[in-house]
Amino acid sequence: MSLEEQKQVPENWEPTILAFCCNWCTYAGADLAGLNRMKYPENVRILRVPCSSRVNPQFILRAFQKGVDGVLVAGCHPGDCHYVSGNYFTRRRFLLMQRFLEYNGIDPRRFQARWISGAEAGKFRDTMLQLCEEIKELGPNRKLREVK
Amino acid sequence: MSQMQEELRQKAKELLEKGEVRYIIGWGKGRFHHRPPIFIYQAEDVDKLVWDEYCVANLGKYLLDDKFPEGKIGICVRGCDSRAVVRLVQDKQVKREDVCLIGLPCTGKVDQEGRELVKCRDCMHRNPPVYDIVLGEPVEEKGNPDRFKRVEELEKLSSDEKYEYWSNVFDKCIRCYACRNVCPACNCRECFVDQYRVGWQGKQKNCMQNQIFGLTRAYHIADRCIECGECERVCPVGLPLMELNRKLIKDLNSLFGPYEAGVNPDVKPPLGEYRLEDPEEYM
Amino acid sequence: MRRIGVFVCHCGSNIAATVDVEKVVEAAKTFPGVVYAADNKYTCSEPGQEAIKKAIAEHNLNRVVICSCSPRMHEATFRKTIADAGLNPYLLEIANIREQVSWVHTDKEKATEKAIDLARIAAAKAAKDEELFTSTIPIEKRALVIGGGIAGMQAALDIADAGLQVTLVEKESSIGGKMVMLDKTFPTLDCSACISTPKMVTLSQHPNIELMTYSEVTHVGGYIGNFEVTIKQKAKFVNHDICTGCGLCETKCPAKVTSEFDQGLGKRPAIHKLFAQAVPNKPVIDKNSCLKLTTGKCGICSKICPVGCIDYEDKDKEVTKKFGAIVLATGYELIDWTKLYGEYGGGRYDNIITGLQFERMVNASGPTDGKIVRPSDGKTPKSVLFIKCVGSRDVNKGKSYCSRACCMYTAKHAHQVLEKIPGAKAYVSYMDVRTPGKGYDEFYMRTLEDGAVYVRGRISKIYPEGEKLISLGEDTLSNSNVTLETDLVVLETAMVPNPSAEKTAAMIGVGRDKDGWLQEAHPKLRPVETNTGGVFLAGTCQGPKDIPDTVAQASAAAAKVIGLLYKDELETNPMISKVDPQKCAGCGFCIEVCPYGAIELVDFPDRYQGKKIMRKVAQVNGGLCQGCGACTVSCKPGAIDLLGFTNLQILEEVDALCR
Amino acid sequence: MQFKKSDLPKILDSMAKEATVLAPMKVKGNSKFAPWGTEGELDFGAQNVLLPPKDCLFPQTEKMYRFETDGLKVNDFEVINESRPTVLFGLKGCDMQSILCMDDVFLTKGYVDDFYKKKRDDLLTVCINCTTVAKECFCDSMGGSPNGHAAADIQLYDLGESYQVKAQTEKGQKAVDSWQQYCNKDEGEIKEIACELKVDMDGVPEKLAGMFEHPIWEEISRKCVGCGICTFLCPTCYCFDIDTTKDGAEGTKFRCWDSCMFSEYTRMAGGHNPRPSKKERVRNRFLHKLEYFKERYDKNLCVGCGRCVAKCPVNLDITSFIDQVKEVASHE
Repeated sequence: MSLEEQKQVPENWEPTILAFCCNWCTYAGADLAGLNRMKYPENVRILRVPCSSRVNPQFILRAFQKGVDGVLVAGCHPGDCHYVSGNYFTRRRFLLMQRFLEYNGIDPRRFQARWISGAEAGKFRDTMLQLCEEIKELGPNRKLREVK
Repeated sequence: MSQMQEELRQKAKELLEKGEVRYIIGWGKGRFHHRPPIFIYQAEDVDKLVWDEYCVANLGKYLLDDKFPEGKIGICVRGCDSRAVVRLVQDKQVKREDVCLIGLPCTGKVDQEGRELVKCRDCMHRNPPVYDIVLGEPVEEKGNPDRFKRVEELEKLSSDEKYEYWSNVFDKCIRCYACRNVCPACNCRECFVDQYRVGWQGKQKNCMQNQIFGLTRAYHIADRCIECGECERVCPVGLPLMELNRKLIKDLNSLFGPYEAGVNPDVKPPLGEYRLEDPEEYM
Repeated sequence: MRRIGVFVCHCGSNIAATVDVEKVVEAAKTFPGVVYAADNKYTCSEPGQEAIKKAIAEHNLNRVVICSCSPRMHEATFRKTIADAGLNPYLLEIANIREQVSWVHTDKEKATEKAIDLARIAAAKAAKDEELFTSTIPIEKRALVIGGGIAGMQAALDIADAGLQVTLVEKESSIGGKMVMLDKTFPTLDCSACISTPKMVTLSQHPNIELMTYSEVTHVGGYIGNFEVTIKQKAKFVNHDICTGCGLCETKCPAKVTSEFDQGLGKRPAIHKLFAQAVPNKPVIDKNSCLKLTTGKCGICSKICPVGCIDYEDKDKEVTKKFGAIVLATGYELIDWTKLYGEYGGGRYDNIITGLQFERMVNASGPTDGKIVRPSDGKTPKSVLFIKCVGSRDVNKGKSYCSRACCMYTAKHAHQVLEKIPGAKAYVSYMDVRTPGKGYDEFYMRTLEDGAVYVRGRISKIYPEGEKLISLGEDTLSNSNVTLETDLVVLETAMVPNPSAEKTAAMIGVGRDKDGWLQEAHPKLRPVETNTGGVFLAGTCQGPKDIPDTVAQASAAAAKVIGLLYKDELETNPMISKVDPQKCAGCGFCIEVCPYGAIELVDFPDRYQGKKIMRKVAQVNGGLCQGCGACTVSCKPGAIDLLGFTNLQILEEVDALCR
Repeated sequence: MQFKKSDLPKILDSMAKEATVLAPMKVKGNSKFAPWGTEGELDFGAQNVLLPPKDCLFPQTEKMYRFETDGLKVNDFEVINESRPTVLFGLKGCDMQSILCMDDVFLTKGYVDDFYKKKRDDLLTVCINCTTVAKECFCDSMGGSPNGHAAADIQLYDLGESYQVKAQTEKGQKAVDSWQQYCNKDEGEIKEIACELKVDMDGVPEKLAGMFEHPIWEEISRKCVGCGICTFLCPTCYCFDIDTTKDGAEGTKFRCWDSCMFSEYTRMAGGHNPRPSKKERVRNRFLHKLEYFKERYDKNLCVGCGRCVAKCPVNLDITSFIDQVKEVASHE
């Protein structure tokens, strides 16, 4: 299939978005968004990890391979990591990975990272809204995707 | 060149006779223009050592076959071999005191048609940065070869063009893993591709799987690639693998400050550390 | 064979109103490995939990997935439930279909679809759950406090009062620290010695406290609950077991050197007590200035000592002790302004002194018996200029931070000048006045009322002219240049970490911030803990503080120690990293990224090319690892993996999500 | 019978109507047997195309069957054995010989591999003789010849401007019949050539049989980097692995090439590896090529195509090895 053909957006297509959230900040922020009954699109699936530094860039590749349209890695703000320094390593790893994926033709909007604290329910919701909107605009991801 | 070869043989003989090394890893004569690695144990065999413009293979990796040696290993090192050894020492795979580095300043190698190898074109260290003995005179460094030129060209393409380019590259990959096996930065006991129980990587050979392999391997060696270009040289289907590695090196440098793997044994790979003032894009 | 049971909670209508629970149950039944699925009105309720236990027994379930509220809410509850039913508590996964589905979505069809997805992900992860076991480590019920200033003393006393054993190590020959050097303390102006020396005495007599002065920590091994610490007791050359502390030797000692305690303003003999009320109140011989020890001639103290306690052959001794917890109270020093401020003469002018020298001077037991005088000629100054923020809040000169206590003690100093020298003038050069403490601003206002003149602006140059010091600066409020002519200048210099803290912190594995202050585990929520389990911070080693804050933090650290040592053993978190030695090549990359120093390289016997060899592999200390997983990503072959969040599990989750 | 080279595209076009026609081509810098019609150029040069033709009979990745699970049960099971008529056009003698080796493995001695058989039955082989040889070629030392192969369905002889056609099987004859409109009855003179690189295989298998413990293995394997280039480029290496992809309840079993040069190839579930080091692996490959296969099927498993000689990153060269064995054997 050529890239042009792949660009055809199927009817009723909804993006699948994967969010790796650290247990102590972003996952808590998502819970707080729930507690406050904030609304955001259904497309996001959260995977809980202890720390954003647990997220191996290979997980991101796997997600694209299996058909995810966008990935978010989110953790505590710098300086607030429950495990002291985890997010600083996350930052280095993903600054590099993001550029590398872009170099390989993956639109950088499909792979983002954010610092969202346990109190930032609003930021969590806004991030989800923005992410969904951007991915919807980009359409389904076919790159790196396994042909079933 | 032939004078250096003579000097090398003399030095090798001396080291072996004095028992300072148990054997020497160097290059020997193969069929046609090939100069395959050889392992010299006896002083009378030193004339099998060859030093000429066809000595292309990186020798550093052979140290992994003798990690617990019964005596010192002498190893011929150009800039790239020397950096390979430094990386292996930094990764604690080789003990510095177990090796005797015989430095050979290098002016670049050629293929069978006499053309300078691509891997030598972008060389940053023609003189070995680390050695125990050095033969001949230091050669002039290339100054600043424009080794990121190709990366910059590719960066200018659109997303789709980039993807198409890399898809075409990886479509050709036959997954022989020669790139991995010659790479001095790849020194895992068990590569991720071989871990079928965890399943990082499918065994199927198709463009996507090849791409996952290529990207993962490049990322794995991001802060350890010594730019010896061996991966690209040995690739039987001619994939431009250094265009991946160099992208990562370029970004590591621009994001976290100047860094060259395997040049200074005291400088740690940048993905193993962080600075509070690293670029912040995730607020 | 995995036999997974899935339990979907209605949470009353909290979930059921937005998610078609029955549909989730039906879908769950088709997931690989799932043999049972059911719903419940309230899964966390007694009947809900009973239903789970019953299903585990009836359907022989060995993995449990609960689709309910956030795992942050009820993970512990349900772990206990399945443990009651005989399953390992870690064979549980929770799909958060309330906070992340029903509460945030409105479209029932889409919400149900997402709930099914989350259940599938949880089931895929559960299928790869392995039994995990907590282990326990015994706790040595003794605490080590390093540093005998007010912070260390307070912490030691609080811990000892709780009935626990404490060893307090102080590098000087007496405890007391900086506080006993001070004259009066703000804002109440009570005498510093009067409130600190009784504490020193209580401490020295406390049955639960072992006091080791003139001692230093030289090695720290082990981990929380089980530290092994080597302490060097420096040679005192005085047998304290016999010495009565009569002080005769001090009066006869011919060697006189500059007194460190008096900040260079006075002299002390080679055999000396640190100060009059020192605890222990017995002298030591400073081997660098003792004539007997340096030249071999003298020996007067030995001759005159009534009890014969002088021992010139004394040697440094090392002892190793076990501790369950460590409190670091290594304190601060003042920045060496002479290297930084050439424009203030860089130390060439006698009449420019530091705030701490001023404290010694104004102290009744100090070198001038409490009189404020000019060091150059002993005359009483008629005008004094205090310069604040010398080395503080100035990245170009010294440190970027605020030293916190200076605004208040400067106000006190100005007040003391005005009180002790009738008709004197007190000027204060300042950038800001920061007085955020109880009674602090009132004290500052009082100093202003006393007549202190505050000039807002930095002093750019000081030079002597005749007997006077001329200070040039700017008054930024009136936007004019000022020239101040005073008899004495006092520099209120920045606090910097005690240089000895660097070595101690490195030994224990406690981090330091950019300025060298010891790093707390969390600036807000864990201010006295460090990232090394069982190691706590008290006082200014963590950052500049005044006395009330120091004491409060010391008591807080003590509370943490007491909480830890009151347990008999420590249960370790089983969701920690684990190394597969077969895969591990011993490169040590994981060690670099571990914030807890929990990983070390150990010998591993193996065969290599037919030979029996010892190679290095990483090993995780279960007492130190906190389970963040940063190491797992640094390990390219995945030789180190995080139990409970393994690579395999996360990949399975990703795969399940993409169905 | 002959046809003009200029008519070759038409012949290929006509064959491509009913079958996949694979011909040696350069496609986007890749050198392989590619379907006629792919953008690229035909390559009948002296050098073999880089990738061997075995992929069309024994794909690098081949789906075998599909299944579906429900809870703990397997519900659905379906064998996938897809094949369509295929023409391998422009084989050299060495590659043709390699197909015979593969046939032995997958079709004889009472074992028939259905996946292979179906593809083999659908295959028409068209050989062209070599007019020049590459410096790495040594097929005539291994029992083959650059001048054609008798087992091909059709043998073509390069006469410069045209090809002389010889149908050697019934299947070949049928195909040739359909080319009649492009053919004339002329017969030309066929030039025979020989390889420059020679090895002497005389007595080598027998000598190797006694050399399992010989120090030569230690010596020659030192420089091996353990990659799969030689095995993946080899037209006769047929080792494979079977694996599964799972997608929730659905799954697919597939087989894919494996390489005896990979360290984990012989590693067993418990971690034991009977070929723990390069020595055992290199020994196994060479003995398999030169001794074991000969014993079982009376053929060399090396056909002398020269791909591994040209591409081994460290010139671990089977011809030099054979020379070495000859020397060893003469005085030991």
